[in-house]
Amino acid sequence: MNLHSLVNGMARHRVGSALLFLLIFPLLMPYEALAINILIFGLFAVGFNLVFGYTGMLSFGHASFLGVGSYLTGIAMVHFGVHWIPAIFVGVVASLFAGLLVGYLAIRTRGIYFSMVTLALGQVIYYLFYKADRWTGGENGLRGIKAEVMEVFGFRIDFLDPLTKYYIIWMFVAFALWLVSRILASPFGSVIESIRENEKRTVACGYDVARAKLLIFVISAGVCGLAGALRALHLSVVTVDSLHYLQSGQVVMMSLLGGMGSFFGPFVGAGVFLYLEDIATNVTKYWMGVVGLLFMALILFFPRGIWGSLMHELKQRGMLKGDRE
Amino acid sequence: MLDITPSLFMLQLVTGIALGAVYALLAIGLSLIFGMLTVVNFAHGAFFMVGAFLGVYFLGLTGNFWLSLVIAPLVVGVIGLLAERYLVRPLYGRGIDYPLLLTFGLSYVLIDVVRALFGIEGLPSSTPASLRGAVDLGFGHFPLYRLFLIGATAVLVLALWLFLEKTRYGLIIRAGSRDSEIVRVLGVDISKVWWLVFGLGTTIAGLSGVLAAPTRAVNPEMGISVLAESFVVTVVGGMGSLPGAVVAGLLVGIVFSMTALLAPAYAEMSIFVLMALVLLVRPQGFFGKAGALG
Amino acid sequence: MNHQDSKNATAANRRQLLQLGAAGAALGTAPFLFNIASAQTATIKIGFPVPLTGAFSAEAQDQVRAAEIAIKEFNDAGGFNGRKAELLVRDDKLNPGEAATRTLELIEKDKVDFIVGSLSAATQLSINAVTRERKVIFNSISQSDAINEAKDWSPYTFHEALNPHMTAGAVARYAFPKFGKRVVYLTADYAYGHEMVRGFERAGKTLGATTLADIRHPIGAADYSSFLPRIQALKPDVLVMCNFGRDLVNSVKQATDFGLKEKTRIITPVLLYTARQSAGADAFEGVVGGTSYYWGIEDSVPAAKAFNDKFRKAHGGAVPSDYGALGYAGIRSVLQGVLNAKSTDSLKVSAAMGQLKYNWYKGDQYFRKCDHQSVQSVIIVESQSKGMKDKNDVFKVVGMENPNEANLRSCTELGHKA
Amino acid sequence: MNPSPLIEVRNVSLHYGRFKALSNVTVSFAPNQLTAIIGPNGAGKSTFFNVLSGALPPTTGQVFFEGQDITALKAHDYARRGIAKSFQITNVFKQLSVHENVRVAAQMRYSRYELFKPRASFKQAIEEADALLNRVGLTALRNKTVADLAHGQQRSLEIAMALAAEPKLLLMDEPTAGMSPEETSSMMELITALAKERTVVLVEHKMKLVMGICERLIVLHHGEFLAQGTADEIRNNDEVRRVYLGQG
Repeated sequence: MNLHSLVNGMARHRVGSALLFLLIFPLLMPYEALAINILIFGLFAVGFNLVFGYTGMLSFGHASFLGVGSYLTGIAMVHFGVHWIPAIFVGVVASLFAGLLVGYLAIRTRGIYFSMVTLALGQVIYYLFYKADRWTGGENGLRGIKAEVMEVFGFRIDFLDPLTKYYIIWMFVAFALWLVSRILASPFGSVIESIRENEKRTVACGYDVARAKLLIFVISAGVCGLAGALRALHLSVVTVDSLHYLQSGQVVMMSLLGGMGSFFGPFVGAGVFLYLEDIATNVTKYWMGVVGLLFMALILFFPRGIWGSLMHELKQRGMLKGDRE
Repeated sequence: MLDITPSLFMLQLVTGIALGAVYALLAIGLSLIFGMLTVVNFAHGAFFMVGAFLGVYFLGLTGNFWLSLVIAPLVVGVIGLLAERYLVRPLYGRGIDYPLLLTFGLSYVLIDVVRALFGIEGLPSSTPASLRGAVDLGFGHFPLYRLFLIGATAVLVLALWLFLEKTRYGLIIRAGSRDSEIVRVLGVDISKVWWLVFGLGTTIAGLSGVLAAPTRAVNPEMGISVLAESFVVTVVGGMGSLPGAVVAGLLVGIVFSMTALLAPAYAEMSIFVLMALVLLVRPQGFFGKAGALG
Repeated sequence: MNHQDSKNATAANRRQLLQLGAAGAALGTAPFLFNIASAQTATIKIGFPVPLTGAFSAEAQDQVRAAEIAIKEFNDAGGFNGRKAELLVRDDKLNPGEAATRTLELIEKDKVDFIVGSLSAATQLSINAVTRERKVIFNSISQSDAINEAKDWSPYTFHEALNPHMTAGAVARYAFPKFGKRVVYLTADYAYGHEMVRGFERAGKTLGATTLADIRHPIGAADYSSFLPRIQALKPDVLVMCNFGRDLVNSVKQATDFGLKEKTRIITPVLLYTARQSAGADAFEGVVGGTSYYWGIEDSVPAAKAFNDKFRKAHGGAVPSDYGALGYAGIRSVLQGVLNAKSTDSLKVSAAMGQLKYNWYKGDQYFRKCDHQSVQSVIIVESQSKGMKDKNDVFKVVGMENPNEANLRSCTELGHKA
Repeated sequence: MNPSPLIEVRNVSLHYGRFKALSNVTVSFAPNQLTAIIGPNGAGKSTFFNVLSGALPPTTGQVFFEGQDITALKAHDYARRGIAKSFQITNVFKQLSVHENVRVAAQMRYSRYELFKPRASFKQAIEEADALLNRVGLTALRNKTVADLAHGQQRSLEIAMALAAEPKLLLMDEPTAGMSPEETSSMMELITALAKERTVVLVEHKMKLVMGICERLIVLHHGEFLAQGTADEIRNNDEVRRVYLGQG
C-alpha cells in the first residue's frame, strides 16, 4: 500500500496507531525511566490541551492537578496502605474535585485574567500542600510509595522491572488517550471547539457555555490527575515542585512545542521536550536558555508546533483528508 | 507569645510600605505595558533581575551608586526596546496568548544569559556607603536605605504622573491605552508609541531591580518569585491601571508584612489568597475597567 | 558476578532482540538507536547525581572535582583486582523529581554499582527512595536528619555528611555559653530548618538557654525585613539563622541593615564557604557557624593538609569547599568498602562500610551501626572581614567538637532496634 | 390583540447608569408575522433587539414568551425555547467548516453534553445541516473553512445556523448590512419566505428596505416607543414624519 493511504489509514485510527508506536517506544529511548516520563507528561499535556488548545483557555495552574493526583495517590498508599490500583483511583477523583473547585472560581474570568486566576489558585494549592508536611512531607517530599508486586494470570507485575513498569503505565495512558479521543469526537467535543471559536455564537446556539467550560476543565483536571498518579508510582516519591507554577508553564511549553491545535501535538511536544532535555543537560549547563530560544523561535515561526506543522503540510499536499490528526 | 506593641506595629507597617514600594514599581512597569499593548510581560521578573545584576556590576565598575542607578535601568530599557522590536512586535494581532508565551520563553533566556555572564551563584551586593545604617523613627530603628526606597518610589511615581498628565507623549499614551484608534486618528505612528512604552516599562523594571539589589541576594533566579508577586499586584490593582498598581503594591506589601508578624509562615501564601479573593469579588481589580475582561 | 548483574545481562539481550524488530518498525527514529544501553563492563561504576545547575551549582562542581580525585587515587592504586572505578556525574537540577529520574537512569541504563551524591535534603531523600527499593548503596553527602530515621533508612543507606542535629548541637554548645542565653530563631519553614531548631533547643536546654521566639519564614523568601522588627523588639542575645545558602545570605544581610548586630550576636548552624564567598565579607562580619570542613584546619589536622594539597595540585591552587570535601570522602568510603569486602555486591559492601574506621580528610570517622551516620568532628568557624591572608582565608577556626555518638540522636529515638 | 402574542415585552426599561437606553417600552409580536423595528440611530433598536434575545437583561419590566415570563432566564435558555438570532456583525465559527457550523447549531436539539457517542452517530443533525445549506445556497461550499467565505456568504451561513435551532422566533439585526444590491435582494426574498413559517423580527435602519415586505413596523425614538402599524400607517403618521423623516 502506498504512503498516501498509509497516512490516512493511520489518521483514521489515530489512537490505535499511536499506541502501537508507544509499544516499541521504550526500546528507542536511551532508558525506560525517560520513556515512562514521556508517557506520563505526554498524557499530562494532552489533558491540559483539552482546556488550552480545544477550548481556548490558557490555564497557568494545571500543575495543581498533576500534583494533587500524585499526592493523593501517594498519601493513600503511604498513610492508609491502600493498594496501588485503588490508590490511582483516589488520586484521579481528588484531582477531579480540585478541578471542580479551581474551575468554578476561574471560569468566571476570561483571557489574561483566566491565566492569572489559575496561576494564583495554583500557588495557593502549592502552599497548602507545602504546609501540610505531616501528610505531604513538605519540602522533603512524600516518600515510601511502594507498589506491591502482583501476579495477574501468572504474569508478574513488579514495578522494579523498568519494562514491566512501562507497559503497566502504558495501559493506563492508552485507556486515557482513547477516552479523551472519544470525548473530542463526541457532540460535547464540538461544543467546546465552538466556544474556542466564538463564545457569543455558542450561547446564541443555546449551549450553556459556563457549564461546558466547567465540565471540560474538570475532565482535563482528571486526565492530568491520572498522569500525576502514575508519576507517583513511577518515581516512588512525590515532590512539591510538581505543584509549582513553573511546572504549569512547562506543560504550556510542551503543548505549543508539539502543537496545541492537534490531538497528539502536546504528546509529541512532551516527548521532544524531555528527550532534548535529557541529552542537552549532559552537554550544556544552560539548558533553560536553549529551551527558551527554541520556544521563542517556535512561537515566532511555527506557531502550529512540530506535529501541527507536519499535519498541516500533509493536508496541503492533499495526503491527509478532513480534520484528522 | 504574641507581643505586639504599638511601636512594633508601626515599624512593621513602615517595613510593609518599603516592601510595597518595590512591588508598586514592578507593577507600574507591568501595567504600563499591559494597558498600552495588552501584552502581559512574563519576562518582567527577568528584566528586574537583569537590572539588579547590572546595578551591582556598574556600582563595582564606577564605584558610584547614583551613576549605576541611572545607567543600569537604561541598559535594561534598551534590551526591552530590542525585545519589543524583534520578538514581540511580529506577534501583534496573533492573539493575546502569544506575546505572553514568548516573553515566558524570553525570561528563560535572560536567566541563562546572566548565569553565563555573572555566574550561577550571583553577585555580592551591599548597601551603598552613603545610605547605610538605621534611623530612629521615634518608634524604633529603621534602615536608612529602605526609607530611601520609599522616597525614590514616591519621586518616580510623581515624575511618571507628571509625564503622563502634563506632556504630549503622556497624552498620547493615555489616549492609546483607552483606544489605539484614537491615536491613529491623531496621526501618530502607534507602533512607535508601543515600542517606547515597552521600553519605558522594562526600564522601570530594571530600575526596581537596581533599587532592590542591596536588600536581597542578587542571583539569576531572583526574578521568578518577583514575577508572580508583581502579577498579584497588577491584578489586584487592575490590569493597566497605574494608580491601581501603586495602591495595590503598597497594600500587598503591608499585607505581607502584617502576616509576617502574625503568622510568619503564611506570609507568602497570604498575597495569593488576597489576589484570589479580589478576583472573585471584583474580577477587574480595584481600578480595572470591566471591559478588559472580554 | 552478583544477582543484579546477571539479571541485567539477560535484560540487555532481550532488549537487543526486540530492538531489531523495533528498528524495522520505527522508520525515521533510527537516530535514537545508538542510545541503547551497552552490555556490562568491568569497571566499578559510581553514579554521582548533584545539582550542577541551580542555586548550589558552585558547591556541586566542587563536589565533582573532589570526587574525581578520590576515583583517580583508587585507580592509580590499581583499583579492585584490576577493576577500575568510573564516576558517572548527572545533573539533578536540585529538583527531587529530576534526581529520582536520573537515579533510575543510572541504575537501569548505566547499571551503576553505587550511588554517591545529592546536595539537598529533598533530593537525597528522593534518591534514597529509589536506591533502597533496588538494593543499591547510596552514600549521601548532604545534610538531613530524616534520612537516618528508620522510616527512610535501609541497609543500603549511608550518610557521609553531618546531620542538622549534630551541627546545630555543636554550634549551640559553643555559642550559647559565650554570647548569651536569650535566643531567637529565624527559621526557613521546611524540614531542614525545623531539624536545626530542634538541634539547638535540645542542646540549649542543658545549657539553660531560653527561646524567645521561633520565627518561621517561607523558604526562598526574597525579603526578610518584615520579620526583623519583631526580632529587634525582643532584643535577644543570640539570633540563630536556621536557613541555608541564599536564604542565609539574604537574612543576614538584611539583619545587618536593621542594625541587629549592635546588640545581638548572629549565629547559624551551617556557614557555607561558598555562600560567604558570594555574599562578601561585610554581610557575614562576625557571624559564627558550624561546618563539616574548612581548609584552614590543615595547620592542626595532617589529613586535611594532605587532602588540600592533592586538591590544590589537581585544580590550580584552589582549596576545597566544605561540600566539595564531602564528595571526596563519600567516594572513598564506598571504594574502601569494596576493597574490604572484596566484592561489589551491595550487601557485602554495606557490611564492610559498617566496619570502617577511617580518616580521609578531617580526622577519625566511622559509620554508626544502627543508622550508618558518619560519626565525625564538627568545626566551628567565625567569618572574618579583615586581616585575611588571601581570598580563601575567609573564616577563623574558633572551635572543634570531636566525634562523639553522644551528640547524635539515639538509635531508639530514630526508630532503629539498637 | 388576537391571536395571543408569541413574545411580549411589558414596560421594559434598560439603563446604563444615568443613560436610558430603553424606557418603558411595551410591545408584542403575533405568531408568523414579519415585523421590523425601525428608528434613527441611537433610537435603542439594538438594545431592544438584545432584550428580545436575552443578551441584555432589562433593568425593569418583563419579557413573556408563549405566555411565560422568561425575563430571568439566561441567554442560552432563550435560544433553547426557540428564539434564534443573527448578529449585526457576523458571528460564526471562523475556523470550522461551513457544514460543521450549521451542524453544531442543529446538534443543540439532540445532544449537548453527551461525552461518549461519536458526533457522526447523530445523523439527523448532519442531514438537517445539509438541508439548510441547500436552502441558503451554500451546498457548494459545504467543506470550506468559513474564514475563506465572502461576507455575504457568511451572513447566509449565519441565518442557516439560526434556522438550525428550528426557532419559533427569528431575530435579525440588520441582516443586509454591508451586502451588495444583489445579495440584499436575494436576502430579502429569503426573509419573506422564512416569515411565512415563523415569526420574524428585523432591526433595520434602511426604512425603504422594510416598507415593502413587512406586515408591521414598530418605530422607536430615543429609547421610547413612538408608533406602530402597517407601512402606510407609519408613512402617514405625523409623529414619525416629524422625528424620523425630519419633515413637517
